[in-house]
Amino acid sequence: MIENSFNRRDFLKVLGWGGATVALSGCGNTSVEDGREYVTSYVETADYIIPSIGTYFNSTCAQCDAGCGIMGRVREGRVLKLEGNPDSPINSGKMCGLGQAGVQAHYNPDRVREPLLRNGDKGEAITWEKALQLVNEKVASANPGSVAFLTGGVSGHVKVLLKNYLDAIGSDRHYVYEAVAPSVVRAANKKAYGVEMPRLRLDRAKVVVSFGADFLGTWVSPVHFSRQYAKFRKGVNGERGVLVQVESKMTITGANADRWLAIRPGTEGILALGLINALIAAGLTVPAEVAAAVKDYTLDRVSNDTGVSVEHIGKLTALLKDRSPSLVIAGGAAEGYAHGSQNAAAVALLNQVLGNVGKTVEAPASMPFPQMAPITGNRSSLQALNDSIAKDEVKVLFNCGANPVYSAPASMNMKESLKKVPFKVAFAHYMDETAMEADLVLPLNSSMEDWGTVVPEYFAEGAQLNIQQPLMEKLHPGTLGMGDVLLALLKQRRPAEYNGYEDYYAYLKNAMVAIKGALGGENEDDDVFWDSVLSQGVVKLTSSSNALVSSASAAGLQLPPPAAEDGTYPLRLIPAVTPNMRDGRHANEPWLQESPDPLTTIVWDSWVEMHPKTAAKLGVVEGDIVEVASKNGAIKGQVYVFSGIHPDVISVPLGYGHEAMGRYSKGVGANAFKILDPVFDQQTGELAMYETRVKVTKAGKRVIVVKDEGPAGGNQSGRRIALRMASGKVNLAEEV
Amino acid sequence: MSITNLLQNWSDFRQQHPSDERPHQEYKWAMSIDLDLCTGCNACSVACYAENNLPAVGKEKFSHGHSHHWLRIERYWHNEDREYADQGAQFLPMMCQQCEAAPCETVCPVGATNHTADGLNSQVYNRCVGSRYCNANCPYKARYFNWYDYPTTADVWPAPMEQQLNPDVTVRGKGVMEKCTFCVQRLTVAKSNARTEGRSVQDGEVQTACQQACPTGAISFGNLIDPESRVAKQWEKQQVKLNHDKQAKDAVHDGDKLRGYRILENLRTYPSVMYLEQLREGAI
Amino acid sequence: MYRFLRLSVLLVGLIAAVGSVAVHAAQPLTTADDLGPVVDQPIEFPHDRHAGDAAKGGMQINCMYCHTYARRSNVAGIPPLQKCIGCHRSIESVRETPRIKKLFEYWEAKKPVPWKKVHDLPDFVRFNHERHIQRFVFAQEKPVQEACGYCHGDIKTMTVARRQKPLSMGWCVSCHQKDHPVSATSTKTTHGPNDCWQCHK
Amino acid sequence: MGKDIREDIAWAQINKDVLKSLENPKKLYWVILLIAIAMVGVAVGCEIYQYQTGMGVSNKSNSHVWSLYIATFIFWIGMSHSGTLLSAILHLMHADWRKPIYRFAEAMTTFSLMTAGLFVLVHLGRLWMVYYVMPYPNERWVWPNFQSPLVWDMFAIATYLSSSVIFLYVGMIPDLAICRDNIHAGWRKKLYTVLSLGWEGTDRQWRNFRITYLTIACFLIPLAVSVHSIVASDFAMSNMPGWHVTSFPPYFVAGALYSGCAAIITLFVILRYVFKFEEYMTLPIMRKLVRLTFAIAMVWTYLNLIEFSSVWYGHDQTAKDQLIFKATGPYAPYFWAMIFFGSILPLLLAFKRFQTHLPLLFVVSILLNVGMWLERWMIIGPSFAHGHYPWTWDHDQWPSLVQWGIVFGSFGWFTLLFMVFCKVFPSVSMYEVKEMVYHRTLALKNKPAVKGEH
Repeated sequence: MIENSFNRRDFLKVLGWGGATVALSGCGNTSVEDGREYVTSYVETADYIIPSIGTYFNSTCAQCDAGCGIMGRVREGRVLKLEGNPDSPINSGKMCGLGQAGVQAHYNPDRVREPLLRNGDKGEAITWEKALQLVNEKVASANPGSVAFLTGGVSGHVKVLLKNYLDAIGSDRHYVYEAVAPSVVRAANKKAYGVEMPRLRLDRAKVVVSFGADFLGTWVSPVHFSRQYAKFRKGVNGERGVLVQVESKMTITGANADRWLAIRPGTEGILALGLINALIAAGLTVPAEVAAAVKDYTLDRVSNDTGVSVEHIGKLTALLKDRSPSLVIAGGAAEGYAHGSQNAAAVALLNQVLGNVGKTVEAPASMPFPQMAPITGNRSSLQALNDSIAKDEVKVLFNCGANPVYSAPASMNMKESLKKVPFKVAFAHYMDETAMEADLVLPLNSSMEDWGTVVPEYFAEGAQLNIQQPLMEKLHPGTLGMGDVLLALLKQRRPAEYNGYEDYYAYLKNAMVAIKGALGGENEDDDVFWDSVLSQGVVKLTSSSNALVSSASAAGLQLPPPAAEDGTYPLRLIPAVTPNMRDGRHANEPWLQESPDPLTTIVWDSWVEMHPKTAAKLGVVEGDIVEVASKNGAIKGQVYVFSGIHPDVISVPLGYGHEAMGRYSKGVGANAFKILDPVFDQQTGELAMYETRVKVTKAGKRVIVVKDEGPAGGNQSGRRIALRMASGKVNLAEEV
Repeated sequence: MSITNLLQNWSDFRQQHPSDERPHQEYKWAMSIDLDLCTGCNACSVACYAENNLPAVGKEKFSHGHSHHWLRIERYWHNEDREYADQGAQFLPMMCQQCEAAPCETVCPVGATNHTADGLNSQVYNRCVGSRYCNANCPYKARYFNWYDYPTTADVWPAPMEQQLNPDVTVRGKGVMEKCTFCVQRLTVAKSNARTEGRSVQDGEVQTACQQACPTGAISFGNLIDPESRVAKQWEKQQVKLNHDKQAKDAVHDGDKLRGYRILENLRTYPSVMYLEQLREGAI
Repeated sequence: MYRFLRLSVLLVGLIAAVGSVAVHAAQPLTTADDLGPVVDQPIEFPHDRHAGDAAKGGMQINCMYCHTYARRSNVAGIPPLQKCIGCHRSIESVRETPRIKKLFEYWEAKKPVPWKKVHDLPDFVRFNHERHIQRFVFAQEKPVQEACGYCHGDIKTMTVARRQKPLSMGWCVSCHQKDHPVSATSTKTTHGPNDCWQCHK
Repeated sequence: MGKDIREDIAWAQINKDVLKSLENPKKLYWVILLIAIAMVGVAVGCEIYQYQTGMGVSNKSNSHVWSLYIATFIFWIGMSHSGTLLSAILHLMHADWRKPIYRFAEAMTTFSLMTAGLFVLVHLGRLWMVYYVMPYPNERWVWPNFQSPLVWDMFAIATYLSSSVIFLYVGMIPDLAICRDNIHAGWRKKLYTVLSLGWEGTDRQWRNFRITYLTIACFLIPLAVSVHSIVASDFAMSNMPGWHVTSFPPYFVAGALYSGCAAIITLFVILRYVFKFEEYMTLPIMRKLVRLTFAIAMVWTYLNLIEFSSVWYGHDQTAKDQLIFKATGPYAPYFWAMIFFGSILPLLLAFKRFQTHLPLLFVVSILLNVGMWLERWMIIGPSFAHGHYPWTWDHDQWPSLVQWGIVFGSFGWFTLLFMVFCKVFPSVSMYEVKEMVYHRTLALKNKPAVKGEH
């Protein structure tokens, strides 16, 4: 795709001088304006670049950690739109809305444009030289052990450089923090299967029972799972897969389930064991030890505890018994409790006794280059950091890709404790809450201006290495790539080693070429190999996959009875992760704010979701402003009433209520992270997201909820618009 | 400029009611959407924003119903007064149905919206005077009016965001009607390329933005004339005839085994979008 | 009675006068040539020298040698600097002339030449050079300069190019309504498309 | 009951009385005029704001694209009809009681048309492109869409306006001559001189005049009927539930005549009071007028019922829902108000005693028009709020102040025009009144003397 003579990097420089101007207000300009518009030609160009015809460059989506392959449509030096990269096994050419909005992260008007040094309570612009110099001094003066990095999930060569830098300064403080991550499930899986995240094969399953895993919307690798979901629905030889979703608050996966079971919060494990017991009754053979463990979970008791009707448990049992292989997934709803690990373990056990391991639960491919393998973030690491800050062990703190001041519960009081760190550096795209606290803010390139390699958290097929390459010239000369900064810092520490590399691009190319053998290009010329890698955007790696533990064991399974009523805080708060907002890092992209939430169709605001019963009890209706108060704070929101949520539960979406960041996110909605109770999972020490108890009180006037649905709501009032029929009738095999 | 020319132009403006005497020549773009695969994730809608220069109008304007999503996802409930919506929701992507006998075309006073030879329902922004009669007459209310001058409205495209605008699509000014175009800018390019190579556009050669994004592949789009195209096969299989306002299958007994249908077909709009009914398992 | 006559005569006369003025002022159907404004370019590129007839000292270079995108793209495109240099590197005779000096200054600075658009269409117009070239040059085998001339006028006689045709919608339509042979050999003719969406984005 | 026109009234007296109405106005006149101008000012302000900012400020939505502008447009068009009814139809029927009152009725026709025309412009999203609607030869070879009822509207209204202006003018020529001869100086003299086209009242002139007047009258009647039928087809031709009704054209025409007659009653009372026209605008005339109004009111009610029942007994569930929504939804108060003002209130007019009770008639006639305006709004608003597609039913589409402002201003505009007219032109047709008196005296002479006759 790229001529050898013509280096892609130099090319970007001239690419900037695009031809045609932007078409603004087409209806306005109705005149022939000779001699006023410029048409700037290229100095030199590659012959595949033709003005007015888009060129596609492959790269990797950085909107979440799924690592979908994308192709950016570039015209006249501007990236216009992102499409999925068909060669990427993860998303095979498809994309989600979040990914589509990537261009708005890139063109965002609120991006930080040059390094800022704190001066009182405002930042003044300084040069990169000065900034890096400053960092050098601070790090040098600090005691090595007291320099810490707080990052989101990292992988690829940036991770390597980061590791090397920490080694260079002799610190091991690398805290990887993700506000929303299935870390409890990972831990439980590790116990049950021996791997953190086995490869799930929805496409092979005939029945999928998901305990609150929103795999179509937000969980792990949504686009990939959606691809599989499509196959699963079409079914092998036309037998349509059946999806059952068990959760207390409906997610978009739940909205697509054949049966959505509203379960009393926290009792997912009990249901799982109850199902095992019922299956045994139905003639499933399980290890005696397991049978013993579950024998108390009788139909009635389980139905009592979980609130799921005996009828449905029965039907579900029959379904699991008759239609094999099935797949049981534990997700957010299961793990979000003090006994989250137990729930997850119980679900894993169900999978094992059903004999799904090896059929629909496969061993994941292992990453041949462990140093590049992704570190998945969790919430406990932030706790750890917070503790060591409290002990004054951190003197210099680098923050990159995490926004703890926004996403940590108020009980942690992140804002205050950060003040105790003498020197805080924030690598930032926006002036978000954490960047506001920093002493030095270093603006980063957008993912569409930066070089890099990404290793996805979840491998679709084999192991793979994603390439991230610039889709256009930098918008703001003052920004720099994370890799470039780390390289610069390393040059300060280990000049001998790194001075050879002009910049991160040089380092990256060199590093990739060095391992080209393993990347399937052993007998290729370096440049040819490099160019082919860039044009593919994805490098498939040859990798072994380690075996799974399939033997079921109920050892150490301790499920508490359903939690007792709390008089003062009668309701449970479920902080909902929505497909648009996720953990709120993309709240400043207007397309995401404007695209209605799938279930409530609400835009540009957060809301308090509750069941009609609950609303009746509280005497509120849609649009009432209520106060949601926990032991650790209170937020206000507009009520939205709908019947996709358990009456004991209310739900507030995450990602809203930013106090900084930008024009599209600041002051929009309320921040549900703040009021979470500090309850932790007993085994992993993870923050239990769903354990927060709240009380809801009317607080002020009624507003008109701004949403897409009309007063008719989801009611078609007799018109034939959205139709539904029983799957028994049709034969999908016959369909095209 | 003669009276004959006037009359001829008049007849050009008249909607081309599809009939066996007057079939489409080379292309008839059509779509089919499998509601059983649509998860309501909104990817298509956002993709449409990116492709077609749609403004994000902001909360205040949205609250007055000024939203600009050419492709909107509607969410319906089927839980007739049951305690829970325990069979999930039903999501339905609704965009301009590119009706063959489009109600909007006949009423536009200036002929700003016409039928193209490919069976598309074209909207010409320059000709539009903003009488909004077309949307008054659109049963699907799938047309969107520029209530404000979005290019000059603050925070709609603040620099450098305007650099993302697609040069192949006009940025609409104040007071014109607009709607889904089936990504005509993509179709034009595909047709031109095919023509240069002296063939017609192959199936899968051109995708609409929504189709290309859709993670579950619920949307398929193509040329209904070409019997090899997936869309044509689907319409054939589902026994949905483009130029019928009542489908024969609905009369026969086992017609209910087929899930293809068109929305508000009985209004004789002859939509070019076929929907496939959502399915629900009875065993649970 | 006579007053009545006087008045009516007055009125008729007035209407006639106004009418005639209006008719006179009204723009004629714009198929006639009218020259666009003189555009001053950073470098006064001599089209006549490059593309003009040999008799007049031109080199008769094919339009599409430089405007190479015309056959593949919507826009004809301005050639990249490297193309000019490609030839002029080896043409010593004019190497020291002011315009060529300027050219090389841009080249050494690796700065693109800020040309001004001479044939500009409104932003909402989808005009496709490729289709027209395909039809007239490749299918009908018209000489390139003639084919380009339909819309661009007699460029080969100008130094700095200047718009010669109105490029208005009416003018486009006036040609689209004519019947054109589909190829040099066949007698079959078709007229240009008249779908609004062919040209309106 | 008041007297009818005195048969023995002197023609000079008639001139005198009518011409008095052209004398310089009192202070009150100026006050009202200023108020009217202020109202127009409000409307202009709103329109400028809307023009600058965009239609959005009128608070319509993508599903609720039309609102008060169109409603008020129909209202004014309707208003225009009764003028023609009185002057043309009754002229052909030789109903001589129309003679004293048709002049201002005809004026009213013209001015309400001029008001209605403005609403078309106000409604357009791209006002500056309005000329696209007219078929004019152009190098682009594009024409308006002759299928569209809006284009028919354009033609119909233009024709109706121009011809009713001519009708009004032609009918005035003899009176203008009288004015010319009785006023001896100032700009009025010049104006009347020019406009009266050298009228001298010769036999030939009278003959030509009669023929012309009659011809235009005949021409005007089908026009008047067609205009509102076409306006009705704007709705009947579309597929919107609540609009798609075949009985709309007659329904609209009836409504039009109705509101027109009501308006005439209002103006009758005003003029009679202001200009002391008791001699001419007599109570018997009013009684006839009121009876006519009552009749039309009942026709309108009947057609209303037809519309409802045709929906109710029809198979179109959507239209049925629509009707129920009208009667029970958020628009219910206005809907029932319309029924009350339109069908219940006019029952008063059936009583002899009220038929000449001017203060009451004044109030009632205004309320009738309020009802008719509501009717127009009830055709627009609820239909959009509850159309074919439930998902897009109304969010919050209460008309904004900008809309109200412009509607409000339109009444000022009408008042302004009418008041100027009354002061510049004779609002009672002198020569026809003379005819009337003459005919009646003849009739009287021929009548054999009856006992008890005085």
